[in-house]
Amino acid sequence: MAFEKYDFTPLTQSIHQGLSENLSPLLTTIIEWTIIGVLYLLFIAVFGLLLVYAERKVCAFFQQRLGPMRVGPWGLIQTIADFIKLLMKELITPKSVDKFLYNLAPFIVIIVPFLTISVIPFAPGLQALDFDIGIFFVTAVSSVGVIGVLLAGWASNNKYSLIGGMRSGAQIVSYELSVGMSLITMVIMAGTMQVSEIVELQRGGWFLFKGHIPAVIAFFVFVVAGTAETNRGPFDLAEAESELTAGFHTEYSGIKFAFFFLAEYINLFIVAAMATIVFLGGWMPFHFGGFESFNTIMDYIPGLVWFFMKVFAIIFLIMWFKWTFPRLRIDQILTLEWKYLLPINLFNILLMATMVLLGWHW
Amino acid sequence: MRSFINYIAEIFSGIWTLLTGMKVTAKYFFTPWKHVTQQYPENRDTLVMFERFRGEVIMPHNENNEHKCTGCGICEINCPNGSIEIITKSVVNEEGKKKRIIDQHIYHLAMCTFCNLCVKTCPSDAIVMAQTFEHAHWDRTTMTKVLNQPGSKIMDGVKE
Amino acid sequence: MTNEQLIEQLTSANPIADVKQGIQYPEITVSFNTLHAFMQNLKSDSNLAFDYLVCQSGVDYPTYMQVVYHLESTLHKHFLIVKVNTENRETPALDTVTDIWPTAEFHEREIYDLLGVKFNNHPDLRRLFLDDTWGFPLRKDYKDDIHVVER
Amino acid sequence: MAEIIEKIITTDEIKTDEYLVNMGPQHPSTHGVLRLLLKLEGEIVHNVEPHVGYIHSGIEKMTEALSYPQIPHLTDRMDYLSSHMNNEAVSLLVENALQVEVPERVKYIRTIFDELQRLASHQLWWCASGMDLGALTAFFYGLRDREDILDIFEETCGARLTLNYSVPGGVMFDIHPNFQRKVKAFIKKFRKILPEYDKLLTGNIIFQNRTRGVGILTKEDAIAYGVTGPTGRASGFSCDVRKHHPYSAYPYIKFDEKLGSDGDSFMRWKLRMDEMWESLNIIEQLIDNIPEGDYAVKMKGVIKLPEGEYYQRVETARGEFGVYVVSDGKKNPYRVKFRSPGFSNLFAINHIAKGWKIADLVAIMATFDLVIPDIDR
Repeated sequence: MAFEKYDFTPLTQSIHQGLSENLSPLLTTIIEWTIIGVLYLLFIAVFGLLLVYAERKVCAFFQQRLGPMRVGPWGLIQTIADFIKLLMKELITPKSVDKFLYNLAPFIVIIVPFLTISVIPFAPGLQALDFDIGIFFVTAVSSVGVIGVLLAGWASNNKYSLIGGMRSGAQIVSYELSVGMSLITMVIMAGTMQVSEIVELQRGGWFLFKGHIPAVIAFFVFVVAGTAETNRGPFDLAEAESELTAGFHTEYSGIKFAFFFLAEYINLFIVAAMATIVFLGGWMPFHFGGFESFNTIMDYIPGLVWFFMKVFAIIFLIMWFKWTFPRLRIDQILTLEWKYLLPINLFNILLMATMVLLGWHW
Repeated sequence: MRSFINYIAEIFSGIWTLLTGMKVTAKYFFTPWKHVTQQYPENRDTLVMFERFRGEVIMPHNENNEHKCTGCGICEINCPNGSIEIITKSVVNEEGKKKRIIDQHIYHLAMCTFCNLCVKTCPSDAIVMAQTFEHAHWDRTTMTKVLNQPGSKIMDGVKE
Repeated sequence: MTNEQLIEQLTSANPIADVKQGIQYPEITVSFNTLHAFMQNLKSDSNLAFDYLVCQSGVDYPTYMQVVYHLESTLHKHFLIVKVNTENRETPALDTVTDIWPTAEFHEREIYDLLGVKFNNHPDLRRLFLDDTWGFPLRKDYKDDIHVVER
Repeated sequence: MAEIIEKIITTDEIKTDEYLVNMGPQHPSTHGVLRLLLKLEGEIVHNVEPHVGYIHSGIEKMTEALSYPQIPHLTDRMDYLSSHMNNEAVSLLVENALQVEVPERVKYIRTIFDELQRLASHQLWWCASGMDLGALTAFFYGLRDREDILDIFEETCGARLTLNYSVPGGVMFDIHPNFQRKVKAFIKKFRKILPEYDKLLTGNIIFQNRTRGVGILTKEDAIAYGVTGPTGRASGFSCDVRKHHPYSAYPYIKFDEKLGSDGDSFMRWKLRMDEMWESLNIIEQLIDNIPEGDYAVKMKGVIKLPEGEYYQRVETARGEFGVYVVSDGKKNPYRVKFRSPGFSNLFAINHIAKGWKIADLVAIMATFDLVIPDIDR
């Protein structure tokens, strides 16, 4: 197929071969790790800034404003300027905080996106880790972030932070369940947990269309639960500014605050990327059965572009939620999870299992 | 069974109310030409204030550097905040009579609440409200202004 | 109830009180030691039924403090002004009406704060706006050299 | 919901320590410098103690040194969202005390301004309480539409917020030639936008869950605490001064006093939305019929009120506003007391917020529509 020529496997393999021919295996591994680490670091920094800019513009357009316009053309350099400002700010450590935990929390929070991002295939061959339990790994690792949030809330020695941290804990622990279950629904359909396999299986059609009703329900649940898990509106209770001023990161300043901020946006990317991979076929182009010429044209668009187009579509959807809905109350959030999403999910797993068993999907 | 149907209906009606809300925001998102933002310092040239806008008290002078202020002090009495001070001086006119005229009409912009009472009560319409509104200053002393220009004198024919 | 009927009823019930038709509304001046019982009656008497305390203000006069109650009946829609003078100006004190109209709690705190009128039996008589060391600014003899500039 | 919370509070085994949290003086949802000292158990509010006075400006004391025409401009700064109604209260008081009959034109203009101001205030309330509940986009839509009213104000009286338009004896200026056309255009436009407000928030299921049944104020409590305005009317307390003690042009027009029954946050919300429709109706009845005539009667240079006590009540956007003036016959009043609606309304919050969560307290605060300088004066 045409899009195979956008495969990154030859590139990565030639780098690996070139390195291992000249260097010892240990050194090769170290250099490869370093390259990957630096690349991901850069990606997270740049993409985080891009997302912040996108959020500000999207939010502004929803609100009939223009958003940042002053720094650079259309305010493009605004987020970079903000980032420099955050870097230069004084790191204030309040007197009565638990120093060790207070300083540890932002690192735990920022580590999570680094871990999860490693299994995400951006394009054919562009994936750091290809586990056979990739999906499982993502769900397992992403719940580590809540520890950071709880630590930040506890160690800040601030009542608002504590309430924010506790809210966030209750919320994320609940919604982990829905995220996991909706992914399991799709794993039942795919029959594998390996991320690259799941993408490969969608060559003939995205799972959202292949799995029809249960897949659509699972997609809906995943997006809702994913929004909740990233602590974004309407589920932004942990930092509900009209109630708790800034919630768990009230006492943080400078780059430590930036870590929380960046982690939130990268988590947003990861949720969108997971939705893309599991439901919308990852880097697979959009194919419409029977329209061969249309499909060929679609194939000429590189996989990387497809992947980011889908990711941005989902990010836009999540931003749309945030800038439309009022915030839920903490008990309502838990009610939504335990009384609505969880039963729907359980029913949906049954439905999907029946469907797979009877071969009702395409 | 009925409660189950209610449960399902509740979910769908709930989602429907959410979608109507999203439709409203989407309508504005996809009509970016309807934005209401004015980019202020850039649009200075086109920005026109309404003619009654109360920005600052000024004393208009004509081309001969003449104003209409008689120095009666009614604006000073009527000002609720003490932002106007009238300093008068005595001069001897041609007929040899002593006459009190305005020396300095001092206006403390920083204390003014733009209530318009001075302009409204001025018997000779000597002071008016200007439409300027960029009153930010680095130094508070620059906000104390003398409204009558140096060397100005009273217009002919203004009733005293 | 019309104003005349109201005045008539109040006069017959309180012969010693000074009832008259004021400039706008009927007015009654009661003695400070009968205040609480009088107010209680105003609310509980079904013909009067003054259940809504619109406004409570304190006024500083040269020899006494006066507290003015603007009362309305949501049932009969009649309006009454009740005035009560304190015994003296140095240690002004009155009975509270908080138990009759809960809203009075904060109006009384405000009067205490700004005029220094003490209200007996008030559940929580603290200063409302100002701190404890401040004087009573609405008194006519209040002097503040720092914050008040006389012209 | 409330029963469950009640049960949780009264059950001993899950009782934890109470702790105090300062909400304010700098807090996004107190809309100014109001400080609420909350006694919380977990998220549940046990006691709300309002601490006011952070923006006390001593207006009552200042008025004792001012003449009557100078007082209205200070009342602008109390409830700055109902500044015209506050001006009008003082103007009406002086006119009634001097038995001055103002021209019909003045009455019409004042009433139209009252209702425009009420609309502007309710728009700001709508968007700010949307923001309190987490819907930030609502904030910008409300401000966008409020801008039209402020432009109309600015064109006629030269100010947007602190109007100082109504003065004893009439109004400061005659209406601008564009006034009627612009008001009619605004009404036409706003009639289309109001349903959008409902779509965005009122019908929204999250919003309904946040407000329905939250913070119920009964009619008896509303009367006892003197809670007036839309907040009181949502509880069924018929307290509309425009209806019961009509002033200016209100006797000439037909309008409904909207009354609620539930007294919960949603009812307070709904009532204000209904009031906006009603305000549009009132303006439509008046805008084409403004009689010709003077915009002010000539008052004496120095206004002296006859000795005595005067009380004037008007309906602002927040409730009943009263001015009590004791005059000793001089040009300055002897004592002025402003009965501000926010002051009485605020102190009912403790009564109804007990047992609800912090998020509900924010919803209650939002639907009470407090303006802090109005409370502190």
